[in-house]
Amino acid sequence: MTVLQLIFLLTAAVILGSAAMVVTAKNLVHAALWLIVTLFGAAVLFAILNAGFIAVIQVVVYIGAIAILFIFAVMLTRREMLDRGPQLNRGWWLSAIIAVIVFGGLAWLLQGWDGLTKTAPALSSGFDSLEALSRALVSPDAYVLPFEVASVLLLAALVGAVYIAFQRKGEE
Amino acid sequence: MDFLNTHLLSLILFIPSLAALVILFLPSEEHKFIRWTAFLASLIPFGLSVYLWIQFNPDLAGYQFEVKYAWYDAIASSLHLGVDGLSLTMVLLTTFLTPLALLASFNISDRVKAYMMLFLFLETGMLGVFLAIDLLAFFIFWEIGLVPMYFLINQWGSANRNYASLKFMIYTMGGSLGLLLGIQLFGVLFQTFDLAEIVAKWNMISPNATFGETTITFATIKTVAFWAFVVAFAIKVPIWPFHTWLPDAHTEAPTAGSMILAGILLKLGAYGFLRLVLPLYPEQAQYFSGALAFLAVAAIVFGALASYGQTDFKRLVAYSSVNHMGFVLLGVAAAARAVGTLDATIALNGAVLQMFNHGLSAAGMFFLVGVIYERTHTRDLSKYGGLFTLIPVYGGILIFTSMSSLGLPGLNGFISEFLVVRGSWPILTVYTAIAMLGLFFTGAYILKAIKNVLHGPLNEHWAQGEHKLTEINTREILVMVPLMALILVIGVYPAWILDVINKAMVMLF
Amino acid sequence: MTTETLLWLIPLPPVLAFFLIVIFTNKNRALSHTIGVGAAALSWLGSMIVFARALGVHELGKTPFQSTFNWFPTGAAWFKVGVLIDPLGAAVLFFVAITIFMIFLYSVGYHNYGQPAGDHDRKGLPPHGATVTDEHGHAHVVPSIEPMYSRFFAFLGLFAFGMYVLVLSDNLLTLFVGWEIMGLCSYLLIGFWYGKPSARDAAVKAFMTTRVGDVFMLLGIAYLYSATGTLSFREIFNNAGFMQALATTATPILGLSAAGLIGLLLFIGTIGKSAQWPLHIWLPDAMEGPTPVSAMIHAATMVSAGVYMVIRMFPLLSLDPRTMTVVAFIGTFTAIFAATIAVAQNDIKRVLAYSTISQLGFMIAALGIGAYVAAAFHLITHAFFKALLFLGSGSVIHGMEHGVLHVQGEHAGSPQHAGSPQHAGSPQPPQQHIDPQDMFNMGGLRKKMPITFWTFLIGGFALSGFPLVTTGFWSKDEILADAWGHGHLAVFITLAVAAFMTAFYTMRQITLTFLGEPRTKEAEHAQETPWTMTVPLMVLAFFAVTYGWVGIPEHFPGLGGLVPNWFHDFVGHTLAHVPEAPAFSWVPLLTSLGVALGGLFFGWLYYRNVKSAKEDVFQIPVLKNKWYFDEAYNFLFIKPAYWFSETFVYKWMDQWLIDGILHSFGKATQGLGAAIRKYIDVIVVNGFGDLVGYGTKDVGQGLRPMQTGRVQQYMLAALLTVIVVGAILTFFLAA
Amino acid sequence: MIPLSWFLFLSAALFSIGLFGVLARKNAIAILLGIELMLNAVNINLVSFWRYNDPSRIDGQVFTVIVFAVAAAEVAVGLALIISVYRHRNTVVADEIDLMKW
Repeated sequence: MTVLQLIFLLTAAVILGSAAMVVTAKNLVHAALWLIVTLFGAAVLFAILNAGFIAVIQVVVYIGAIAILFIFAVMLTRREMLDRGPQLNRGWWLSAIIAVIVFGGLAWLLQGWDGLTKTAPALSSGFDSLEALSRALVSPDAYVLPFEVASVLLLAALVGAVYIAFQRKGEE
Repeated sequence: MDFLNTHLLSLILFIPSLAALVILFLPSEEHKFIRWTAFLASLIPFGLSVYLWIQFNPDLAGYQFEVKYAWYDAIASSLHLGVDGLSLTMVLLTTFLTPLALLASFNISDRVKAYMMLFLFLETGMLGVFLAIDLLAFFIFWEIGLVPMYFLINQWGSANRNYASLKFMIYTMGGSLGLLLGIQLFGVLFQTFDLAEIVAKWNMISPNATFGETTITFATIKTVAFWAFVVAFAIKVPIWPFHTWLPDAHTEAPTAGSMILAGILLKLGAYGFLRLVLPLYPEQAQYFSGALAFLAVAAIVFGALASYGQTDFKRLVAYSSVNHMGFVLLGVAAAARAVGTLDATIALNGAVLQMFNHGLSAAGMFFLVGVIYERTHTRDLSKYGGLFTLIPVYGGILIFTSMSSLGLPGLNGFISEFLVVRGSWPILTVYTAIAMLGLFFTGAYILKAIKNVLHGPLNEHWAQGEHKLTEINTREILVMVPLMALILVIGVYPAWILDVINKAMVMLF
Repeated sequence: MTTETLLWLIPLPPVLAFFLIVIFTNKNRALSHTIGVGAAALSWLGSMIVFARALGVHELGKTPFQSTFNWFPTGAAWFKVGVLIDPLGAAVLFFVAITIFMIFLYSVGYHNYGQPAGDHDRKGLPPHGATVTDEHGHAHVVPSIEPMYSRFFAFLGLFAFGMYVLVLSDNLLTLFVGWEIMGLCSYLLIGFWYGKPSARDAAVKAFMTTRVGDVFMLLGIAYLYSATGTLSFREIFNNAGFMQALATTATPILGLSAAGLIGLLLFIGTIGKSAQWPLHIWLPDAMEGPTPVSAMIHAATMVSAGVYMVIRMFPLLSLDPRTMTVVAFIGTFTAIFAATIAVAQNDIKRVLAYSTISQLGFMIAALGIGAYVAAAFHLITHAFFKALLFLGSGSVIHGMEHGVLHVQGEHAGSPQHAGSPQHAGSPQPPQQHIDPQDMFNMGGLRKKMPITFWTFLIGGFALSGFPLVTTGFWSKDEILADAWGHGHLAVFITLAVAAFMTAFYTMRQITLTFLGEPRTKEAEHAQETPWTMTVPLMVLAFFAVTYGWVGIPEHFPGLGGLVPNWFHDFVGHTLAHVPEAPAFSWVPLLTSLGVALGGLFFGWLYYRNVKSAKEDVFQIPVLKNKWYFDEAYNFLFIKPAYWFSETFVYKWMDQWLIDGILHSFGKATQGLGAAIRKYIDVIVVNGFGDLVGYGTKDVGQGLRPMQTGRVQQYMLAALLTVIVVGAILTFFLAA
Repeated sequence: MIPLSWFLFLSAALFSIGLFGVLARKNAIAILLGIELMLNAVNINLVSFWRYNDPSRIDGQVFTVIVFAVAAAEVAVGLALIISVYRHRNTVVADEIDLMKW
């Protein structure tokens, strides 16, 4: 067992543990905080996978923006939910079973696949994944269109979110 | 100009419909604007028909200005249009009468838009029948004409309009079922609906040949199909005893509706006889010409008698149509019996001219009935009396028009009736002689109408007060002037129109 | 201008006048009558020129003035119409032009041009007079102008046009056109005062009775046209082949030849138009029209047209002796029959009407016995003197009306009636005190109306056949001579008796009207008529005397040969074979002398003492009621025709039988539809349809609770489905 | 070296946990949290496949970036919706937001 494997296992344990807390924590603020832990774990995995840029983005965007957004939302709506009864539905056990079945099914599918034991090829010297990513995103031969569409989507989401959440005069 | 020449018939046929669509987008409260749009639009086909008349070469056999558009390729039917001397005359009549009928409808103020649109669609339907030389197209236009007329009677008619419009619709549609079957038979047999082709191929079939797998001979089939066609057209003409829808429909229809109904729709039936029955069934027509002549004479005599027996002014005029159209069929019957002879040609000339003439005089008569009905709200002859004093201009016009209907020499009706009588006399002597009884009563009912409406002691009811009768107005005179002018012109110098008809008849039969 | 062009132009002025007056000038009386009279004058002038030129042509019968043009096409050929003036045409044109012109002129005075508008006159009724106040403040009632003055001239113009067309036609079809146009005009003119029910009914009667003849005539024309291929008189009569064929072709009717049948059919037209028995009934009633109309119809135009047509078709008629017999019989019978009625009539115009019928019978009878020239001669002389008589009678009536109005004015002057337009809105016709047309109300008018008297006397003597000086003598004598000369004894005797009666009733009329003393106050105040009426009387009187001299038989004792028998020579040449004048015989001459003088004498002898209708022994009911023909026709034809039309054809056949069948179809279809609906549609079709509809609805109702609206439940369900389906796919299908 | 299977199993487990969160949590915001977990599981998968297949083809990373963008948009709109609903109905419980039921 290499160090890397060890790190992986530790990180995996953190991810799964915090994820479990996310879905079970009674206090939603806590759940959001646990989500941050999970996201950190994922960033570590990205780093392990030599995707430094993604890892950074994970931290900046997910943790810095999305998770914080969640915390804001939780706080805005908190009045209602704080410690009032169980945070799970009555039929939560059915959901659990389904989740388990899904996991089992995925695992069953994976163990039958011969590429499972594949190991990572060595990165060629001088290869810069960040540069490749950047080129791919702006190259007309590659992903410039989805990239632009994504930007439009973000703009639309921005406008839409403002519009929906805007408190009009005369309401309430 | 080139475009005009190559698409002349399609333009004449579809401009009314286009105009109707334009009117659809006009605001429905702008009555005046809609009326004028409809009227002016209907003048375009008339202008084009006059141009067509000038460009038409009567010396050529067959159809002219032919256009053919792909239509139902799968069953080999196409929108095939063309004119010869026969249809040309009818097209001219149609496009001439429609603007006048629209002008006559200017007093309609209820749902003007729908009314004008129906009228314009009606014009397309009628023109289509005269112009189509593809049988399926012919039939479709034949039926299209019914629908606007049904609504015109049903929506703008007088008291008993529901009964009348239903009778009109069911009767005519029922009659045309046989026609449809006959046309389908041609389609099945020849894989085409083109009239010229069908006539050629159909007449080639030996009467002893059997139909398909069956043992039915073509002689039988032709006889049955002949009667199917005859009944369809006879109802439309209408020929006794299929005529009873006509007085009802005419009496209940709005004025302009009656004008068109008598002026043009009846001609569709007669046109069917000339265009389809005679060319397609020469032997059967010859064999049954006696029966046709009998029906024609019955129409002439009973039509005149029934007209004489009326107390309702409009119904009287309506029955006069039965009487007059009987002469058309008499000419057709004579021509069927002695096809190709000079007598037959003269009889046919008379029949076609009679169609045209009746279009003028009947339209005029119905309009005049409408004029007085609009003012007095009664059609009962006994309620009038001595009106000549109050409305001398109207009286003069009424006498003039009714004299055309009576067949006074010097006016149009005489020429055609004389030609029919002259043509049928050597061929169907006895029938022609009996028909004279109808001619006599034609005089009787016309004079009865004039006597009751214009002459006699003045009915003081109309002389003053709220019922005071007003003189015919300028617009109404303008409707009558073209009709009267044409009535007089044809009566004095018929050669301009008879020449076209005559050449067409010589080449057709 | 060539004569042919002129021929085309002659009929045009009157018809143009008609249109001008109707369309433009009907409001302006002076302009209208100027146009009307001017047009008649133009046509008259043209006719005179044509007549003069015709006289100058040697053998006009062989080379007539003629011109044709194509009227309408028939197959490969054209039907040609044209104008033709042959000797007969020229002679007829001459009298037609003159009488028409005179009648136009006369109408100006007759309709009181220059008089004020009536107090209560309204269109459609005769004028009732106007009250005027003179400078002394006395109110007088004077004749008022006809309210439809312009219209009258328009109708007259159209009438004249019809007659000119008829006379100038070179073929039967345009002749028929003119014939019918006149028929229309007579209808319009008889019904000129359409507000009077009697006038209205008379108009309809005239039109319908003549139409009976017309439809037969139309058949005759069609027959002739199909037999020969032409309708031109000269083409038919000058073609021996045609004539031969027509004479020898047999027809199934009465054993007549084709020529005979055609002739008979055409002759029925004449019976209607010339008011021969049995279609004579319309003519006396036609007296309802204004007097110039009566003259127009009876003398110059319409009734002459009938005779003119038979004279024209004489070559055809004479091909079959059976037809000739019919013609002779009808003519002779009508001559005596109408004369018997005339004796018993009291209306001055009706006497003349029956006299006309009788005289037309003379002409027809003459034709029937082959006296072509005599018929034509009598046609023309009769036209002159009968026009004169009608216009004269009109003048008498006019004078009498003046008297009537005068008497009425005296009443109006009395206090209780002074200024009495009490019903301005609904005018009441002023009280008619007496009938100004009844001869028993007249008497002694010779002093009041001298010009009218003398001209009427000339006309009356001409009608009676007063020997030597009047036209009537010469023409009637010629007919009798022909009848005698050709051995038609029955015709001869009958006509002689009729001639006697003619003279008798003529003298009765003159005596009652003009001689003796006035029998009523109105007659005392009668007044001579204006110059526009008397001038035509004098002109016609001139011709009523002199025209006879052109036809004096060559062998007439004393006078014969002084003037050549120009008429016989001229008109006779119309025919291919000039008919021979009968040899002179004393019998017909003495007979005509005797009956004329005898009739006149007895008439004067008896009626100079008769003071009222009650004293008149000839007021026999059956004669007075015209042998009850009107009543018989009404019972036999008119009422049954109306019943047949209204009840049988319309109510029973159309409404009950045909519509009944239609409605039963309709009912049967409805019943079938109802049955199908009840037993098939409702149970089977609707049952199935309802099952589907309600079933779906029920299932939906049942499944509705599944729609909880809870996102997570939906998702759960979706996932479960995916899992189940995925498992099935994997384990059962992929395996 | 870490075998690919490790990453895949981790990602599957994380996905399932997220799924459970989505299905079982009452609070709408918590449901969104679950969705975030599932998206992260996907991201991990994408990046690992990039690394283990052919690192010179950068598509895996591109997808991840786009998932980031979509996730951001989704969260923004989703939270806005929740806040809006909360304002109107005073609840963030998913089961109570059932206007759409029949």
